[in-house]
Amino acid sequence: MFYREAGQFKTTYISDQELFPVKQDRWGILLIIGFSFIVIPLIANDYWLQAILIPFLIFSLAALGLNILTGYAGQLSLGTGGFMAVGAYSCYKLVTIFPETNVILLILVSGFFSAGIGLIFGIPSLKIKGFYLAVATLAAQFFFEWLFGRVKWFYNYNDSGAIEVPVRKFFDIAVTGPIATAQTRYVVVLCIVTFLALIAVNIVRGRIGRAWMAIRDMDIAAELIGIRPLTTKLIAFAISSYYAGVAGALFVFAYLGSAEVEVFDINISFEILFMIIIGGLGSISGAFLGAAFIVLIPILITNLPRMLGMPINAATVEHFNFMILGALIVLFLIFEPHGLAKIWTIMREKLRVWPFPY
Amino acid sequence: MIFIQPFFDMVGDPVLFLQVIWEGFVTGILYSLIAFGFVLIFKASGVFNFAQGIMVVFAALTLVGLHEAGVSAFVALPATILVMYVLAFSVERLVLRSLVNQPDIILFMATIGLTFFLIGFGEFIFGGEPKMMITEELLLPYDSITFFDDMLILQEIDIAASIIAALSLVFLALFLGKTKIGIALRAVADDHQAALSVGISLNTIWVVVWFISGVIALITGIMWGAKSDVSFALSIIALKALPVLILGGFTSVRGAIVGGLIIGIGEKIGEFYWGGLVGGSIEGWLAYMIALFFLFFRPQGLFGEKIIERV
Amino acid sequence: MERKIGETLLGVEHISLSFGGVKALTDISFNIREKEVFAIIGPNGAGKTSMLNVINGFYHPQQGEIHFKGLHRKQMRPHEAAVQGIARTFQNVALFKGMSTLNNIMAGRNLKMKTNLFWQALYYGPARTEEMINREYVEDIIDFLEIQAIRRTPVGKLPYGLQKRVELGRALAMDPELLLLDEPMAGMNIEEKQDMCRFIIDINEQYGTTIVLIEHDMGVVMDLSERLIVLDYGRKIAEGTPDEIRGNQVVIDAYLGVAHTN
Amino acid sequence: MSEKKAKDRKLDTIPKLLLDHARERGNRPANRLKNFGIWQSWTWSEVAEEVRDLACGLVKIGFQRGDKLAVIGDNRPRLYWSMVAAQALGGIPVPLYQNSVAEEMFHVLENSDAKFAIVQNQEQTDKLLEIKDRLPHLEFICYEEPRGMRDYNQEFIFYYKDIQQTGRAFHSINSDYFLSEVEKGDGSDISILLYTSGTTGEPKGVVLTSDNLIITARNSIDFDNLTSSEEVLAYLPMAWVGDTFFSLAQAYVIGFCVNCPENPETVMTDLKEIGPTYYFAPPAIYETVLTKVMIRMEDASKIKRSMFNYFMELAKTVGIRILDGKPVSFLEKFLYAVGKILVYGPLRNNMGLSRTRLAYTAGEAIGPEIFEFFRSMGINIKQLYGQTEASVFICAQPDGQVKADTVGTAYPGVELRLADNNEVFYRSPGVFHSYYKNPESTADTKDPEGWVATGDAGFFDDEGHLKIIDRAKDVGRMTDGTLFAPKYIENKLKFFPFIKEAVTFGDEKAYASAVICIDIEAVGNWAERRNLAYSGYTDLSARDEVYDLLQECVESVNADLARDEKLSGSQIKRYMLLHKELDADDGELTRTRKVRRRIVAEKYAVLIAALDDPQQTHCEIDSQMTFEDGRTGTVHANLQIRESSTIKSHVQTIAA
Repeated sequence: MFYREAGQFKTTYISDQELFPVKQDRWGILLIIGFSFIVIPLIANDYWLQAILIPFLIFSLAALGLNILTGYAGQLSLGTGGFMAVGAYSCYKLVTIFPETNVILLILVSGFFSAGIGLIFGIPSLKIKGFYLAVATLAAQFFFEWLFGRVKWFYNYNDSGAIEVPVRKFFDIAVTGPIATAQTRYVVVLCIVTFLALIAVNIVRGRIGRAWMAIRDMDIAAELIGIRPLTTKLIAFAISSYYAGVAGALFVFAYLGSAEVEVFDINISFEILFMIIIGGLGSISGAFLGAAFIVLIPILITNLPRMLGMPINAATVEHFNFMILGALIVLFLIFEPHGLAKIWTIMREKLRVWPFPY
Repeated sequence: MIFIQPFFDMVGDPVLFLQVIWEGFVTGILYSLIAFGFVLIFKASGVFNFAQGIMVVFAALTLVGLHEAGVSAFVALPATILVMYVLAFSVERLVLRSLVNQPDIILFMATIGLTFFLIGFGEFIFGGEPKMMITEELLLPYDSITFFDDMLILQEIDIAASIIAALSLVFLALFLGKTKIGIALRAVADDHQAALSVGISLNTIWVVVWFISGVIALITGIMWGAKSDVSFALSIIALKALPVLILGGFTSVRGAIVGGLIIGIGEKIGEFYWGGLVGGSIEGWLAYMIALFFLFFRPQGLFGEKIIERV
Repeated sequence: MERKIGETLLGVEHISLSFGGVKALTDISFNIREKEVFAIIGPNGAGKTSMLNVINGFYHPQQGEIHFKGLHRKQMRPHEAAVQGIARTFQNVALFKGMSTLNNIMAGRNLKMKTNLFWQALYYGPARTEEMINREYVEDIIDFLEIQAIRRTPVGKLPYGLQKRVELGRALAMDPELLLLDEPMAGMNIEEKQDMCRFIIDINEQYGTTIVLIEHDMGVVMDLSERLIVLDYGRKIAEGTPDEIRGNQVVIDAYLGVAHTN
Repeated sequence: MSEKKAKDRKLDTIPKLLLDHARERGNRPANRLKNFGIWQSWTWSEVAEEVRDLACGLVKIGFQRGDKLAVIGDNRPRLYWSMVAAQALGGIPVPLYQNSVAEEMFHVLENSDAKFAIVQNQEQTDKLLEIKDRLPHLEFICYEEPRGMRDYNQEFIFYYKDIQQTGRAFHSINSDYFLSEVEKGDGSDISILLYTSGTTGEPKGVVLTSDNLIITARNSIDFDNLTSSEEVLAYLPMAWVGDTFFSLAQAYVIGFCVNCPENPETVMTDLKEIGPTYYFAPPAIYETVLTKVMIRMEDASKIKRSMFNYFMELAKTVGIRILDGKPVSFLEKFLYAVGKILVYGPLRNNMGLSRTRLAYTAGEAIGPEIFEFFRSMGINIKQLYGQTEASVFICAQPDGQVKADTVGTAYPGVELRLADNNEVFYRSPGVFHSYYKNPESTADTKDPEGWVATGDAGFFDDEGHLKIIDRAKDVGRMTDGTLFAPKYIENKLKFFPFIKEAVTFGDEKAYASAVICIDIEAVGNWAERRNLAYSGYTDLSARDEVYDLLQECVESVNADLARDEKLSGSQIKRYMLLHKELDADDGELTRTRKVRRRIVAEKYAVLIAALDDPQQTHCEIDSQMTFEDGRTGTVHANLQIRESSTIKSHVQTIAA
C-alpha cells in the first residue's frame, strides 16, 4: 500500500544489490534505527530498559549467531549456552587482567575466544551431520558448564563462585558495574548489536553467505562446485560462536552484573534455538523478531493475569512459560516453519501488490 | 604422570574397581533403556525423539503423583501406563501427523518443543520439588547384599533393576520378532511401503512405538527414581542417552545396549579415578567426550549402517 | 567440426569401482579430447552416473586411475576436481533450493572469488568490486541461457525444465574446461530439449568447453556428440563415432536385450 | 525568447540537436536499455560519440549522402543511433517492422532501394539473407547482437561494434569530418522514410523532412509543456511514425530520456520499473491493462473488493472533475485523497503509471469506460488524431477539454477543413514531403496548396472538437440525407462486452439496421449466472432473454447517437442476432479480424432484406460455415428480428 516502486529503477549493480533496494524499505529501517537510538533512551524507563530492551538486544545477538550456524550453514547446535559462557568468562578474565583497557573493546575481543572454541567443536562437523552433530555440540554445553563451575581460576577464586562485574568507565561514564545506568548500558549494547548485525548481513549476502547456504541446501553439489565443506562450516562455527561469545559477555556485563555459570545452562541454549525457530531460520531479521517474541512471553504471562486482577506466582509463570514455549515451537514448525520473518515477508509482499491479492 | 596413577589404583584394589564397574553397569543399563526407547522411535518413524528423557521423568512423576493423590500403587501403575498411551496418542495426532514428510531436523526440533511442554506441564501438575519413588509400595527390594566382607556392596534394587531391564528387553525382542505389529514395525524401519503392505497404517505404528517407549520410560523412571529421587533434574541426566546413541548408532538396538554399558561404566571409572584430579563431577560431560572420540573413527556409530551417498 | 578437436584432455584408465560386493564399474578406459562433445550411453543401471562420479572425484575407484590435463591422480576430493576445472550437472536437479536463480549461479563463481572475511564483512572495497565483477559474469550467463525473467525467483518454485537450465548456468559460472552433463534433457518437452541442445552446442563452440554427456534420447546423442562409449553392466561394450555405434550389433543387443530395458 | 528562436532555427536537424544536447546537458541520460539485469545508461555526450563513431565507420565502408539505411529490430538504443548516424551523413533511415516476414520486407527494401541495413540479431539477418540476392541495391548488413553470428563470415556482413571501431580510428585521423557532415544538414533535408502499412495495396513510403518532424515536435512540446526531464518507454515498433516522433523527434528536440525494454515479453515489468512520465499506448493496451486489473481484483477478499469498487465509483465522479480542474466539494476532495492512498496510488504503482503526467492514445476509438477508468485515477490520458503523412499530429485534446468520443481540436499550426462529404482535410508544417517514388498518389493525397486528404470522415461538435466517424469512403447518406457512419455505430456497439461484432446497414436506406454477433464468453457467463441453460452459440443467440439483454445495449447506443444532430437520424431501428460468429475462415473477417462489410452484405443478403422490410419479424437462413475441425457445412436457422426504440434528437427539438 505504501510502496511506490514505479520509477525506482537501477542503473548499476551496486545500487541493484543494495541492502534495501526499495526506497520505502530504506526509510522504514532508518526510522527504526533512529527511534531506537534517539527516542528510546529519552522516553524508556529503567524497567523497560533493564527487563525488556537490554535482554532483547543481547538475545537477538546470540540468536543472530546461532542463525548463522543453523539457519544459514545448516549445522544444528545445542551448545550456544556453552559458547556464551566462554565469552562471558574470558571477558571477565580480560577485564581483571587488563583493568585499564576499554571494556567495550574487551567485550568485542572476548568474542574471539569463543570463536576459537567454536572452531574446535566445529571440527567434528566434517565427519558427522545432522543429529549426530547436534549431540556433539551438547558436549560443548556440558563441558563448559562444568569447567567454569569447577575451575576456580575462571572466577578469580571468589567464595561466591560468581563473577562480579567491576565498574569500568568510558570517557568517565560508567558503562559496566553496579553504578552504570540502564540508559548507558542500553546504548552500549545497541551500538554493538547494530554494528555486528550489519556485519552479519554483509557476510550473509556475499560469497561466504552463499557458500553457507549452498552447504545447507545440498552439501554434495556445493562441494562439486568447489566449495570446501570443512572450511565453510568452520567459518560458520567461528563466526557464530563469536556472536554467541560477545552476547555472553554482554549478558553478564551489561545485563546481569554478576553471574554464576548456571545462567548459561542448557536451557538458554534451547531458548536461543527457539528464538531462531520462531523468528525464522536463515533470516537476520528473524533473530530479532524471535528474540523479541521470547523475551516478551514471560513478561506477558506475568503481567496479563495481574492486569486481569488474578496474579499468579513466579513458579507458575515459569511453568506456563515452558508450556507455551514448547507448544509455540511445535505450532510454528507445523504452520510456519520459516517463522515470523516469513510472515513478515508475506505481509510485505501483500503491501507491495495492494490492492491486488497476489 | 598423575593421570597414569589411577591405573595402578585399579589393579591395587580390584574389589573397589569391581564396585565401580558395577555402579557403572547399573547406570549403563538405565542409559540403555532410555536409548532403547529412543532407537525404537527412530527406527519406526525416523524421528530423533529428544523428549525420551523427559518421558522418563514424566512417567515417574505421574506414578508418584497419582500415588500421592491417594491412588494405591497397583492402580497407579496401570493408570500411568494409560497416561503414557494417551501421551503417545496425542503426540501422534497433534505433532507427527502434521509434520509428516518434513525434514528430520524439523521433527527433531519439534520434539525439543515437546520436551519443554512436558517439563512445564509436569511441573505445573506435580509441582517442581523432588519426590521419593514409591519403591516399597511396588514391592521392590531395597536392602543390599555384600561380598568380600562388606568390600563389595550391591543394592538389591540395582540387581532388580538389571533383571527387570533385561526382562523387558527380552520381552520386547520377542514382541518385535513374533507379533504381527512387531514385524510391521520392523518393516517400517526399512521401508514405509512395505509396512503398509503388512496392512497396518503408519499412524497406528507410530502410536504403538511411542507407547512402547513410553512404557520403557516408565520402567526406567521407576528404577532411576528408586536410586535417586524423582525430579526434572533427571531429565538432564536422561540426555546422556544421546551420547549413548552416538556410540551405538541411532538404528541399532544392540548398539543402544552396548553403548549404554560402555558409557555407564566408562564415565563411572572416569569420574571415580580421574574426576578428583580435575575438580570432580566430570560425569556431566565425559559421556559426550567419549562419544565424540568414537565418532572420529565410526561416524555412523558402533552398530549403525554405513551410508553410501548418491547423486 | 573435427578440425577443432585437440589432444587428450581427460584419460580414464582401467577404472573399476565397487560398493561392498556390488561391482559398479569394471575396467573402464577411454580418452576425451579437448573441445569435443563426448557421450556416455547405456541402459539404466549401466554405471553411467557412477562413471561421472568417479571423474569428478565423488567416488574413489578401487583400481585404475584418471589423468586430467596431463596430471595423474588416484584419489581427489570433489572440490579439487572443481578447482582443476571440472563442472557437473546432475541427473535429478541438485540446486540450492533456498536460493534465487541469481544466487545459485553466483555460488558457481565461488572458486573465482577470493576477498577475505574482513572485506566481506564490510561488503565494501575489494569485496564489493569482486561481487560486481562476478555479477556481470553471471548476468552474461543468465542472458546466454535466456532466464532473465526468473533472475530473482527461488529455484524451488521453478518448473523442472528451467531448474535444469539454472543448474547448467551454475556449472557454466565455474567457467570449466570439462563439463559433465548427466541427462541434461531428462523429462523435458520437445522445445525445452531443442533449447538445451542449442545451449550445449553454443557452449561447446563459443566457450570451447569440452563436454561429456549422458543422455537417453538417442537422437540427441547422435546429433550432439562426436564420439561416444556404450556401457552395459558397468562394462564398456563399444566406443566410436555415432555412425559406428549405430551399426554395432553388441549395442543393439544391449538395448533390445530382454535382460533389462528402460 | 527571440534568441531561443534563432537558436532553434539553427538546430534544424536531429544530428545538430544531438550535438547541442551533448554540449548543453552532456551528463544527463539520453538512452537506457534494460540489459543484463540493470538499466544500462548512456548520457547525451556518450550517445553523441556512439553516433559519431558509427557514422564515421559507415563512411569507411562507403556510405554516401542520400543513401538509404534500413533499420530492423526491437527498440534498441543502437538502432536509434544508427538512424541518427545515417541522418548525420545526409542519408535516410528506413525503419521496418521487425516482425514482418522476409517477403513483406522485400517490397520495402526494394522500393526504398536501401543500400545498408542495420539489424538487431541473427533472426533479422537470416530474413535479409533469404531475399538479398533479389535486392541488387542492398550491399551491407550490420548486426547489433553477436549471439549465434559466429559462422556468418560473408564479407558484406559487419558487426556493429567493429564498424564503430573503424569509425573511431577514422575519427582520430580526420577529427572534424563528422562535424562538417552534420553542418551540411538542413531543415529541408529528407529526415526519414516511413512505410505506411496501407489498408489497400502495397505500403507507400512517406517522406518526412527534418522541418516536418522538428517543427511539429516543437509545437507539441509547447502544447503539452514537456520538459527535458520526461522519462518515456520506447516499446512500439520503430517503423511506426509515432515511435519515430516520440522517441526520436521529441526526445532530441527537448532532450528527454528514452528507455528501451529488455525484450518484448518484459515490457510490462520494465514499464513498472521505469515509471514513465509521458506514455503512449493504443487503446488495446489500455484495455488489456484494465481487464487484468479487474480479473486480479476478482480474487481479492470481499472487503478489499468493496473498498475498491467504492473508491472507483467515487473516482468516476470526483477524479475526472479534479483532473479537468472543475470545482469539487471539500468532502469529495477528502474522500478522493483517502482513495488515493488506498486504491489509486497503489493501483497506478502496480500499472507503472505512478509518475505519468501525460498519456496519449490514438489509432482507433477507445471505450469510454476504459478512458474514464484511467482518467478517474488522475492519469491525464488524452486522445490524439494523426497520421504518418502529418508527422503524427492533426488534432489533440487540450488539457481540461477531454472527452471520450472526440479527438480534440486542431493542433497548433494545423489548419482543418471538412469537404462536403465530411472528409477531413488538413494543412500543417508537418505535412509530408511526398510519397517516395510515387508522384501520382502524392498528387492524389496532397493538393498544390498543401492540403492533405485524410480519407477519414468526421465533423465538429458544438465545442469545436473534431469527431472522427469513419473512413470517408464508407460513410453514406440515408434517404433522408442524414450521415450514415457504419464503423462509428458499430464501434459504439462493440464497446459493450456482450457484443463481439456488429455490422450496420443504412446507406441509401430509410432507417439503419444492425446484424449483431454476441460475445459467447461474456453472454455465456451472464447466462450461467442466471442459470440459463443453452446448447451452443446458435441456441444462446436466439434466446429472448439474450435479445432483451442486447436490446438495452442497442437502445443506449441510440440514445448516444441522438445527442449528435448529424447522426441522430442513423439510430438503429431494427436488429437481429446472427446465429454464428463472423469467422475469418468463412471470409467474413480479415485475418486481422476486421469485418469484410461487402462479403457479409452479399452472404447475408436475405437477412438484410428482411431487416429492411418492416413487416418481417423472422427470417430463415441457410448459411455456409466452417467448423473448428475445418469441415464445412450448412446451418439452417430462423432468426428473430427486433425493433429497438429510437429517440428524437434533443438538438432538433431545441432547434425546433
